[in-house]
Amino acid sequence: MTEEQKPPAEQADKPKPAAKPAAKAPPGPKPWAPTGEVVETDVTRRLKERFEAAVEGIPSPVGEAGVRVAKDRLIEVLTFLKEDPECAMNFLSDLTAVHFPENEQPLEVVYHCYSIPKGHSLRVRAGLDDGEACPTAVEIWKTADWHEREIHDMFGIVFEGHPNLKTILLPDDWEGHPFRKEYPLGGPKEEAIRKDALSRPVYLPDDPEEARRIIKEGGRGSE
Amino acid sequence: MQRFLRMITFPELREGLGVTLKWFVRPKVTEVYPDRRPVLPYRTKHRLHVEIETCISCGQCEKACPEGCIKVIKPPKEVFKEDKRPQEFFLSLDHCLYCGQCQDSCPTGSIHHSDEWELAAYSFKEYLFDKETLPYDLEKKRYRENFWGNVEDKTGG
Amino acid sequence: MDQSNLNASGTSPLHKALETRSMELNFGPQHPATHGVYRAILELDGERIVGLDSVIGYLHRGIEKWAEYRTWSNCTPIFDRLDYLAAVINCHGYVGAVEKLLGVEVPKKAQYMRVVCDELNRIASHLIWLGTHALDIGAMTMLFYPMREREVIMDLFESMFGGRLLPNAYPVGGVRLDFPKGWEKACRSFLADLPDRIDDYEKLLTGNRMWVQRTKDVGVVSAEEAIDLGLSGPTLRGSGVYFDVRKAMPYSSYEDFDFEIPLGENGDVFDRYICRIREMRQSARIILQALDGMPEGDLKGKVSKIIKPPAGEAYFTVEGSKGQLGFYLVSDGGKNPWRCHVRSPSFVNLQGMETMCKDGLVADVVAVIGSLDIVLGEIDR
Amino acid sequence: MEFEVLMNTVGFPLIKILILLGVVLTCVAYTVYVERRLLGFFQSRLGPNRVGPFGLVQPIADGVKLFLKEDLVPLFARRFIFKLAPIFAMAPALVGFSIVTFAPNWVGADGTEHSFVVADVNIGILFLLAITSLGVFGIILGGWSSGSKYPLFGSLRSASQMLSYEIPLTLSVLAVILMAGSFRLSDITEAQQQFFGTRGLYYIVPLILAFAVYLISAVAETNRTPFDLPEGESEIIGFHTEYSGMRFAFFFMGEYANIVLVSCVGTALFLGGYDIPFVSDAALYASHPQLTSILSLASFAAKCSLFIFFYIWIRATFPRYRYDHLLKIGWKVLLPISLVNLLLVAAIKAWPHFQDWLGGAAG
Repeated sequence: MTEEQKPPAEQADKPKPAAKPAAKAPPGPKPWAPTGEVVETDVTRRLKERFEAAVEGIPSPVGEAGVRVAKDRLIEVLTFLKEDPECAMNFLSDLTAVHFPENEQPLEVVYHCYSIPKGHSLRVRAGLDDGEACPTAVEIWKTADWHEREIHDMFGIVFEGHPNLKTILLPDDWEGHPFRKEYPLGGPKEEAIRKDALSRPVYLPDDPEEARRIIKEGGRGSE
Repeated sequence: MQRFLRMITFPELREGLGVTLKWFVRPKVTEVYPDRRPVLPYRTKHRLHVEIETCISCGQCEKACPEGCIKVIKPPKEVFKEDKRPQEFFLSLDHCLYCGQCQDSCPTGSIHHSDEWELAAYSFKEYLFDKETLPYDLEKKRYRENFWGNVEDKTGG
Repeated sequence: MDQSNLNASGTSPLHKALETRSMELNFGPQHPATHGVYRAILELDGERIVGLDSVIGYLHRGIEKWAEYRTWSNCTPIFDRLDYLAAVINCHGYVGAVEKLLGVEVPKKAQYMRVVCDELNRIASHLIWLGTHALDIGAMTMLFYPMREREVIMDLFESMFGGRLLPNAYPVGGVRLDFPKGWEKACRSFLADLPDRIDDYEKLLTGNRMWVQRTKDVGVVSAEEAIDLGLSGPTLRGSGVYFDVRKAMPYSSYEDFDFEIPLGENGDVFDRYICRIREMRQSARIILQALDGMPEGDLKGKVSKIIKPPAGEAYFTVEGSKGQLGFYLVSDGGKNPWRCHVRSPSFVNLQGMETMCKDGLVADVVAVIGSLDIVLGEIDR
Repeated sequence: MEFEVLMNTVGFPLIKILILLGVVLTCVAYTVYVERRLLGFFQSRLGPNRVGPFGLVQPIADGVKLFLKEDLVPLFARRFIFKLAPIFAMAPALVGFSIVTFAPNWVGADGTEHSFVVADVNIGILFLLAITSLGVFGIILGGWSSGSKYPLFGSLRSASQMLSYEIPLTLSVLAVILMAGSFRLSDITEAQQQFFGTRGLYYIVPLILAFAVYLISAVAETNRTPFDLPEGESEIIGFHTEYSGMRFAFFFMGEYANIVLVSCVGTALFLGGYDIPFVSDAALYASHPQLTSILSLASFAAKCSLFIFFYIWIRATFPRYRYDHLLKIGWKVLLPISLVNLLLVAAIKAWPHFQDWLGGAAG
């Protein structure tokens, strides 16, 4: 059942709308890069020893340890993190994705691992191209199941090898991936309401005449 | 033997029955609402009240409102020099969250929540206000004046 | 139902003659025991559960997307609406994440006040959980006693924050106002009553053979499984795993207080129940300590009016009433969050449903849902 | 002459039935009110107190509301059975009242006696058991004919539950019958008045085991908490999920009529029926027959209320049993207890010196 709705078809038409509105998407026309310094911990050092160039530290303004991993070695790194006795990251605290339309790799999958016995945590990020599939982490942590389904809903990232990759938060027939930056807040139909500088939906519009009309007549036209 | 005795005499069930019986005879906590109206504490956040006379059209409340319920329109420059009161003030309470962000950001205390809490209406139009119809009640304006209001009347402390 | 779902275990003529088809039952979304709009598709063999598939998302409001279009300080009220039973803790989670990103030092007094309010909220949330969980299992009166106590907490919140359920408790950087006059006294008198009340609840439930029969050995999840499933909070601790964010990664001066983390043994519904009950007592202990040791000082750290954190990311977790509540914020240096993700404990805990309900009865589903303490606002976000 | 015959054969019974029906239905309606009110008190709140003084008009308001509601029949329901089921649920409970003796005979001004029972048949208890077990058909048919899964679960649970608890109930009643030596409820009451020759020593004392079994299985039989599995409103919403309006009210009334009936029968069997405690009834009846009738009626009502209060108290306190535990209790605990109890009673009765011993104790 899930085989049919595997998103290659969806994915094929996805990049097209992505390309157009990206230019006028909300803030941030320049690529995103975190400020701050790279934090070295035992875990990151150990990872660097083991995987060398495949992992690189991410700078953090708040002093959180994190590494960026090449997509092909992601599962290897995560498995190592869980099974290595010195890392022992047995608890996947969070798994999500972020969309940076201006970055070289616009999608980033972010893993927040935590070790209950050792008490240390690590952020693992992997960059993805648009439409690129990511290997699943369900085999490593069962909790990744729903997180990955949610990311699939919201960003359209396909997780290869996921046992049950269907929609979770969105209706089954939902079109588009709402958490991508080109997706307007009010949905595709209400793009018109997104016009002020803060890009927030204006319940009372900027135009005083329009606002006055709304207040006096008690309606927004469509209601 | 003791276990058997416990099994047939239901001590824990009798204990439970005792608890319910205890509250059966104690005074009840129901608030008999329309007969006795609750006294709300001073910090309570209900219907927004705006005192247009002291407003200086700074627009802080507009920026602070997460739902965009407030719209302040500054008067033209030449008028603003003498009279800082806004030219128009639109308030749409139908999606107000009662979060208090506007009241926190207001430098003059002109916009504040009141304890007018029976807000039901037949139409959402009754929640839309402009400068003339803004809800305002001088007696209710005590948020700034009576910051440290006590709670003893409410929580029985 | 297609043919593949037949329960036949053999191919002999006898098996063929005796084979039965399983029945599919939609448990929810409109069901009194699902605590909201959660739907479980149960595959039943009689009353025994063969399979369970969770369907969520009926309450999806896109809060994370919504936050991307608001300024950093405007976001606070909306995160109350995630777990609306523990709104103060939610607010603390978000505000804490922003403070971490900004590098703001929260004054000690504000930290202690936050601890007091958080723990009160935890008690309130656990009280609601207790009431609804017991009601699901049929103890009707147990809905009203905890509600009565919770009402006092709500009154305390109203006099402190101005709001009852969704108070928009903290601004970025500290707290808004000091406790009002008489608040501390009211709070102490409530805390003095609370242990007796909890004793009452325990008299009604803990020893009761009906309650024990309904909850013992129901919805069991082992410690390894629980960690693997990412469960957190009392749901994880019921399985005997010592993990509490307040102890593991102390925030807001939790390291100053002396409290215990109650643990279960078997990881069944009863253990999770006992954990939460004991947690309420511990919370009361923390509040008393915080009130006793309340330092003097500022209420708010130095935060500029327009918040613009440096570009970067921060992951801040608090111990919510349901489990580890994490806020992952990505900033691009602008006025709005670039991405805001909530690691909601209920969402993750709900994944355990299938493991826990397998081979149980329909009545056990109700007990398990209750013991997970889910809030759909948080699951669907 | 002919009029009198007609009156005695048809007229008085008919009047009695109508009065009984009126009284019982009012009682049932007010049992609902009392239950809600008492539950409120147990839960430290007030309960319905808005409609009329102290909320006393609440049952009428509820009735009007239910009458005026739309009567929905689901698309996949078996319409005929669906409509028949509520009647099946309610009628047996009402019919059961016909054998309950509420008070000693009323002596009219002209010396004629009128009994406080519609039909004082000599197989009263048997008739009652037969009739009340029909009540389960209402639930089973209602649940099955709704064409929905939750009611089906309700009726399935109900079927097995009723079947399991009918037996201990009957056996516990049988012990009373053995003790009293009659199936007639008024006889049982009389027997209790004479038992041990002592006033106020009712069958609850010697037959405490039977009483306990009766109490528990009666709760199960009337689908009350902690045995309210057919309803189980937080698990399966109940066998009457698909019913609305008046048809739902019928189920509801049937349930409460059953509670009242079970309380009445329990009073008659174990609490000495209409006997006035601590007073020599026979002597009082000889001197003031009418006063005795009224006092007996009041005594009966008071004892009955005790039962109902106990039911409500239980409901306010306990959680619900699970399906398998329920059956386990029925078959593994209650059935052996009631069997053993029955054997004991029979053995004592068979003991040749029983009557002497009884008399000796009285002396």
